[in-house]
Amino acid sequence: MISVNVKFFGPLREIVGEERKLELPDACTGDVAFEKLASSYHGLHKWKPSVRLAVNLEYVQFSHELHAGDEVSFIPPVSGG
Amino acid sequence: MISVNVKFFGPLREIVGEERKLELPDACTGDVAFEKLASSYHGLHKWKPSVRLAVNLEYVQFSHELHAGDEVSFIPPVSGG
Amino acid sequence: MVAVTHTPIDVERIFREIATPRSGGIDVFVGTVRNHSHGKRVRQLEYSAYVPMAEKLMAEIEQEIKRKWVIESVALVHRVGMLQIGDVAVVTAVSAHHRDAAFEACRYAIDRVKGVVPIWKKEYFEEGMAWVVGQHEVDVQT
Amino acid sequence: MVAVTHTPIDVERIFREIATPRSGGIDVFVGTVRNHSHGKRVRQLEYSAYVPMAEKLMAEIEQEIKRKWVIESVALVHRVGMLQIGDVAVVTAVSAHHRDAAFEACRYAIDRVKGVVPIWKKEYFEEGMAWVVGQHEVDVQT
Repeated sequence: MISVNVKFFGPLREIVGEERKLELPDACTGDVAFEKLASSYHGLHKWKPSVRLAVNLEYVQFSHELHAGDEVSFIPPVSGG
Repeated sequence: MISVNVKFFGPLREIVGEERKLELPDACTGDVAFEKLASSYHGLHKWKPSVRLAVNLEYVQFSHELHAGDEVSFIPPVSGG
Repeated sequence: MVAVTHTPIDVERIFREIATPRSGGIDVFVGTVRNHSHGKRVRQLEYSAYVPMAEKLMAEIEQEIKRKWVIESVALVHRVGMLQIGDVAVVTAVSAHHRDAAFEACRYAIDRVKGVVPIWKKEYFEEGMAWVVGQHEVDVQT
Repeated sequence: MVAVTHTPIDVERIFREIATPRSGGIDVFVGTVRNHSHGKRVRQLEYSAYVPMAEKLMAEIEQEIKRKWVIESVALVHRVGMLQIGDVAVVTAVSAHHRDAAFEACRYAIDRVKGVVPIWKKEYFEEGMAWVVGQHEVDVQT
């Protein structure tokens, strides 16, 4: 098992809160992490098609494998500017 | 005969000075006015291919006919900015 | 120079910081808070950011620009927090020897900042509020 | 808003003047005095203008821009007199609802100002000086 920190911003923060510690199996992908969260937070599921995965401050594919201590975030469509 | 005021700017001002009153025949064009000035100020002739004529603050053709009291200027290539 | 800041953006200071004795042209884009959005009257806007990631991506955009154009200096600054109508939300600025490069790079800068930097806008209307999600609004139940 | 001015140009003030509650984007081009020209070290620059004609043409450029693009406001300001390295010589600025229009119109503005407005630049080097005539320099005998 590994433990990762997931941060939420913008509209997702209103659904989940600021931050969640997540216990995940080894060699688990971002996709699995999202599904685990979505099973606890119903409002999250509809966001799946539009969010991007960020690991340690970088955008990566949902198939990216997470490691212990990673800082993970699901990034809703940005609207700066 | 008509009388027009000719103003000079930029490099032409160093050749002719700030302003010259010019006595010209009726129905005289900007071209004739330039030639008359160039016969008095030798340095002026080489500028003919590059200057533009302005009458009463507007660019016009050298064939433009001048009228009494017109404010005339021969505008060397501009270099603002 | 990149920054996500809680304090008002000083446009003149940014322009002074990126002007160099070698640069003849500086293009500065300033994004301000509009009083309307999709036909509705906006009272104020709240910007929030994933700050360390936003600053990292903005630094990457700065480097991209320096690779793509021959320029002197770049500034990318985005404000977060509650903003009022007319407040400066974002500034992108590029100084360059040639104005072609300054305009092109500045345009690229604001497009990239709007497209990838993790910053979100919440609009407060006369009644209710909405997150702006990419180009769309999603009403918030409150 | 157009002006030929002898006093230093305040970029922040221009930007404030053309920002409107309806405009979301403002593009500001700032031309500053460079420390070099055609490989020679420049000490200072002197700009002179046929002021009433310059302001008339700048007002015409403002109207052209308002016809060509959907924009909120335009500012064209050129300084004359003796300028030092880094001084602001010219500012063109356009506020608009959409940033596309702001960038395009601002670019058009500076190109037109440089191309048609009767303003001339004289460069002072370590030794001697030169009028800039369009894109060329002509040495001045002194």
